[in-house]
Amino acid sequence: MNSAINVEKIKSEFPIFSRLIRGDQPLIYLDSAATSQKPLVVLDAERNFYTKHNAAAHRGAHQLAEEATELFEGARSKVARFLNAKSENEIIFTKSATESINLLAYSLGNARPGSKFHIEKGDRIVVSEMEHHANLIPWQELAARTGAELKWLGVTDEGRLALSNLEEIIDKRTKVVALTHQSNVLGTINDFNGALSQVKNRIKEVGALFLVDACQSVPHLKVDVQALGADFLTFSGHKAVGPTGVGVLWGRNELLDELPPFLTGGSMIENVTMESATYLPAPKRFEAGVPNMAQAVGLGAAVDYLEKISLDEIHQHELSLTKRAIEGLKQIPGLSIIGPEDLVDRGAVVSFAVAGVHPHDLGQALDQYGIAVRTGHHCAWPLMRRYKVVATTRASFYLYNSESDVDALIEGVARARKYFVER
Amino acid sequence: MNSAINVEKIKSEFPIFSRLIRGDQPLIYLDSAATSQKPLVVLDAERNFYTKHNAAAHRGAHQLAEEATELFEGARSKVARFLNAKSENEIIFTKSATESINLLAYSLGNARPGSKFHIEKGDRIVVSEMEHHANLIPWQELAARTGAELKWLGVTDEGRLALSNLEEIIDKRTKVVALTHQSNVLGTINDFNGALSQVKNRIKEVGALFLVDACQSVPHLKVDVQALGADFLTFSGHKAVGPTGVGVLWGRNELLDELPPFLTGGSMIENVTMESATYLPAPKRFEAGVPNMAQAVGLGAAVDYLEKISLDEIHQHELSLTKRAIEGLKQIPGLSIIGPEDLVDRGAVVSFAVAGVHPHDLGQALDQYGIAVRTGHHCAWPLMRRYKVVATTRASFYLYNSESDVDALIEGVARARKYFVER
Amino acid sequence: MDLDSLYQEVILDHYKRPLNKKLEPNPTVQVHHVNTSCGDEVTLNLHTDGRVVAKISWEGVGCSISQASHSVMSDLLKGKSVEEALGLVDEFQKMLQSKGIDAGNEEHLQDGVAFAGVAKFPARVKCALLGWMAFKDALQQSIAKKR
Amino acid sequence: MDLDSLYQEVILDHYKRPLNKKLEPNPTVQVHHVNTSCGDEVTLNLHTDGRVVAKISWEGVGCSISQASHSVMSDLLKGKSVEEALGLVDEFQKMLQSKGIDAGNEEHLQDGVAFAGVAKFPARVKCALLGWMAFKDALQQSIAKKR
Ligand SMILES: Cc1ncc(COP(=O)(O)O)c(C=O)c1O
Ligand SMILES: Cc1ncc(COP(=O)(O)O)c(C=O)c1O
Repeated sequence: MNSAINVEKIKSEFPIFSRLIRGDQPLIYLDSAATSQKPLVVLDAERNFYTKHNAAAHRGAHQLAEEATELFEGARSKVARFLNAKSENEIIFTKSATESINLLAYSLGNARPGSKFHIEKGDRIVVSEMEHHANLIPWQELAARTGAELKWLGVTDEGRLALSNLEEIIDKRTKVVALTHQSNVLGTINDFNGALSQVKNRIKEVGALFLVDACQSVPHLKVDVQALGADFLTFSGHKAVGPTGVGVLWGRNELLDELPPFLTGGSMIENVTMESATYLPAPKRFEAGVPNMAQAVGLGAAVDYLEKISLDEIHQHELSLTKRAIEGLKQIPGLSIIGPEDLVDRGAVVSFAVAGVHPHDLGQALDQYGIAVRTGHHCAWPLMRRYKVVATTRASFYLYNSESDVDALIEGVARARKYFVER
Repeated sequence: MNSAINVEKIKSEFPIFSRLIRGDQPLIYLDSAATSQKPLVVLDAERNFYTKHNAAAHRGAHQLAEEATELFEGARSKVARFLNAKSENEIIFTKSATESINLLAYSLGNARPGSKFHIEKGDRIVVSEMEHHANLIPWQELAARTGAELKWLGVTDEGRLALSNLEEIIDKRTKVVALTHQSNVLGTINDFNGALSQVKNRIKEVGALFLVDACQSVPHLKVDVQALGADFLTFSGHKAVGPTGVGVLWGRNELLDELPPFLTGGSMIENVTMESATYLPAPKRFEAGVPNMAQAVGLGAAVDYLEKISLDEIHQHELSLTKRAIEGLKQIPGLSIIGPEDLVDRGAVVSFAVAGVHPHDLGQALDQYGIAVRTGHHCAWPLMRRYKVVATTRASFYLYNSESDVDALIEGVARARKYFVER
Repeated sequence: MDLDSLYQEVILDHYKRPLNKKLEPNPTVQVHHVNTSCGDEVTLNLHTDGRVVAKISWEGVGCSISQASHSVMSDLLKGKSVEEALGLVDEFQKMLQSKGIDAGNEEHLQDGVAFAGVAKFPARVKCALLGWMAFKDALQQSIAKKR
Repeated sequence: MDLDSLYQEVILDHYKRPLNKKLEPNPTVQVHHVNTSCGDEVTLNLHTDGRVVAKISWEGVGCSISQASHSVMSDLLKGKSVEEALGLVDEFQKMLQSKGIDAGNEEHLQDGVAFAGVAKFPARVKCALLGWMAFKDALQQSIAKKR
C-alpha cells in the first residue's frame, strides 16, 4: 500500500469491525456512500455529553446548561474550521443534508415579493441529471409552489456533467443552481474550480444562488468553502464518520442573515407576541427548538478525527483503492462500469452492472460472502433511466477499507457471476 | 416517600448524577421540562446500534442494513405501543417536536386548493395563550402564508385555559386547533377528556383538525392517543429520557396518507422523473433521507424504560413532589406561584416569582448551591406578558427527583432571597 | 445460511426459463407494478371471465427472485377459480411474511414453496411478492369491472 | 467560586440604588434594547452634542447584574468625549468576553471592574452588556443624525 493510511490501526478504532457477518465472516463494508461507520472517539464524545454535561443549550443559567452550550457551540467552531468558513455563524446544524436542502428551498419559498430571494413564475431553478433525489425533489416542489421552471444539465455517456447547453440552461432568469459536488452513483467529482469552472462562472454571471451538495465530497477530501466560491453547501454527519441525525448547511453570512426562517419555534426569536414574531440572526434563526446537541458534538469529534488523519491522505488512499477496483472489476466478463473509468476528478464510488446478473442477486451473493455493497437506484432514479439500467451494484470505499477488501470484492463478484450465469 | 418509585435506584441508573456541581456539590437537577437526563440503557441502545448494526435502513440488501432496518422499525413499534397507536404507520420520526409541528403546518400549507387540508383566506387557525413558541410561531407563519386568521384561547388568572369565548374563537371557519397538553410554564394539564372535554367536542363539531402538543405530558403520564381522540400529537425524545435529535409526530393514518409531504428527498418516493415525483404512504412519506436511526433506537429504549417503571407511578411520584414544593415555597415571604396551586390536572412544573429578586439572580444563586432550575420566559413570552412578569424561575421534577431535592430547592430559594433582599 | 438454500434449483430454473413471459393480447385487465425500493417493474395481463383465471402473462425486469416468482405464479394460478387463486396468493404472502417460520404447503403452492427461504431476507420479500400483488390487483380490478 | 465574588458589594449597591434610573426628557436619541434570551429590557435616553456625552438616563427591568451595569455605565460615561466613551465600552466588552482572564483596568472602568467576575458565567455576560450596547447604539445613531 503506497498510501500513508494505516488501515489496520484505523479499523481497530471502529468497533463494528470486530463483529462477524453471515456466520463467521469478517465484515467487508463497502457501503460508506450510504452511511459510514463510526470510530469510538465519536461515540465517546456523544456519551461524554450525555453523562457529564447534558442540559438544554442556550436556555439555562446553571452550570450544566453553560457546559452544554459550550460543547454545542464548540462543535460549531470545529465544523466552521473544518470547512474553512469565515465565521461559525455560517454553520447551521440540521438533522441531515436532506433537511439542509429543504431548508434552503422552503426558505426561498418563504421570501415575499420584493425580497431578492423571492422566486416566482418566470424564474428558473437549475439542477442536474446526476442529482440525488434529495437535491432534486425539493426543487421540483419549490418550482411547483412558486410557478418557477425547473431545468437541468444532462450527463455525458462517460458520466460527466454535460456542458453543451450550459448557457441555454443557466439563463438570465435562473435564480438558484443546485449541483452535487460528487455523484453518489457515478463517482464523478464536479470540480467547480477546475474542469467545471465555466459552470461557476456562468452562475455568477447570471447572478443565481449556488448550492453545492457535498454529501459525497466533504467526508472524503478537503473542501474549503471560501475557495469553492459557492453560496451554500451541505453535507450529512452520518456519512462523515459522525452520528446519524445531524447535517450541516453552510451559507454565506450576508445571505443567511437575510433569508427568511424555515422551522420556527423556540430559541430563534427576537421578539414575539400572539400575532407575530421577529427573528434572531443566523445560525439561531435556523435552529428552532432544543437542538440535536449530542449529535452536533459527535460530529465535532468526527471532523476532528478526519482532520487528524488528513483529508488529503484519505483521498489519496481512496483513489488507489478505486484504481485497483476498477482495474480488477473490468477483468470480469460482462461487467461494465457506470461512471468514469479514469481517475481524473473521481471519488471512491464504483457502480457497475454484470450481464445476466441482476444487482439484487449480486448484492445478495456478496452479502453471503460478508461483503456489504449497495444495490438499487441509489436515490438517483432519473440517472438510472439515463443509463438505461434499472439498478446498479455500487461499492464505495472509505478510510477503513484496505486493498484486501477490494480484492475480496473483485473475487466475490466473479464468484457470484459464475453462480448465476454459468451454473 | 409514599410512592412506589425507588429514587435512589433510579438515580444510580442515570450516570450524570455521579458528577459534582460548582465544586463539590451533588447535582440537584430540576430542569427536566427543558430536557431530561438519560439512563445508561438509552445510551447503551444507541451505542449498540452503532457498534454492531450501523447501516442505512431501508436501503441495502446486506446483513447490517437488514439489522439496522429491523432496529429502526422496532423502535417505531415500541413508540406505537407506548402511545397505543392503532398501527406503527402512525408514528413519524422527526428531529424534535418543533419539527413535528412545523411538518404539520407546512404540510397543510402545501395542500392545493380542492384538498380537504387546503387553508386559505377566510379560514381560521386556533391556538392558546399558554403555548410554547414551538406551537405558536409555526401557526403564525402558516396564517401569514395562507391569509388565514390566527386566533387564540386565553388563560385565566389561575392559569387554566379560558373557555368563556370558546364557541366564538373556535368557529365554523376553524381548520386547525393546536393546543398544549401541559403548559411548560404553569404546569396546567389540559384534560381534553375531562375538564376540557367541551373543547374537544367543539373542535369535532366544527370539523377542525386537532393537534396536541404533548411535550410536557407524554414523558410524565400515560397518554393513549386513541383515548385522547386528537388527530395529531407530538413529543420530543430528549424530554422523555431519550436522546436529543429525535421527536415524534403521531397522526391518524387516514389523515397522514392524504397529507402532502413536507421534507422531500430519498426513501420517500414511489416514482420520480426529472419533472416530478409521487410519494409513498406514511410514515415513509414524511421521513425523507437517511433517518436519525440511532436516536430512534435510543427513544425506543427510553419508552421501554419509562413503561417498565410505569407512567402511572411516575405521575404519582411527581405529584407528591409538586405538592411538597408548592407547600414549601409558599412559606417563603414574597413568593408567588404562577400557575395553579392545587394539584387537580397539574404536572410537575412549578413557576414562581420572588419579590425583590430577579429570576436570573435567583437561578444563579441556586446554581451555586448545585440546584439547576430554569429562569427566563421559557419560550412562552406572550404568557409572561399575560401574567405581567418578565421572567419566572421554574423548577420541574421527574422520576429521578427525591423529596430531599425538593427540600433543597425550598431552602435554596429562601437562602437566595435573604442574600438579595435582606443583605 | 448459504446461497443455495435461498437460490434453490427451482428458482434458478424458472429464472432462466420463465413461463408465460410474453404479454398475451386483449387482456381483461392490464396492470403495471413497481418495486419502489429497487425500481423493478412488472406488467401483467390477466384474462378472466370473472370466475376462473384463464391466462396470466407478463413482462418485466427484475432479479432472479422476482422473475422466478412471476413465472411460478403465472403457472400455478392459471385455471384456478377466482377464490382458489386469491387463497393461494394469501398463502404465499403469509409464508413470505413469516420470517422463515412457515415453510409453505407444497401441495397447494407447488414450486412456490421454493421461496420459503426468501422470507429470511426482509429486503427480498418484496421481490418475491411483486408479481403476486400485481395479479391480486388485476383480479380485483377485473371483478370490479364486471359489476 | 462563591456567590460573593460574582455579586460584589458594588454591584448590589448599584442594584439597590441605581444611578440615572429615570428617563430625562428631550433626549438626542432614545433606544430600546431587549435581551432576547430572558426578556430583560432597557430604554435609554442619550443627550449629546455629538462630541461629548452630556447625559445618560434609563428605565428598565432586569436582574441585579443588568441593573447595576446600566447604573455604572450611565455614571461612568457621562461627561466623556464620544471617543473616550466608545473606548470604554470596548474595554468593558473585552473584559466581559475574556472568560475571566481580563480583570479590567480599574483606572479606566472604575466601578465597572466589579463585573469582571460575570465573565465566568457566559449566560450572564449579556445581562452586563445590555445597557452598554444600548448606549453604543444610541451614540452611533446620534452621530449618524448629526451628519
Ligand atoms: C410544551 C412544549 N412544546 C414544544 C416544545 C419544543 O420541543 P423541542 O424544543 O424539543 O422541539 C417544548 C420544549 O421546549 C415544550 O415544552
Ligand atoms: C449526493 C447525496 N446528496 C444527498 C444525500 C442525502 O443525505 P441524507 O440522506 O443524509 O439526508 C445523499 C445520501 O443519501 C447523497 O449521496
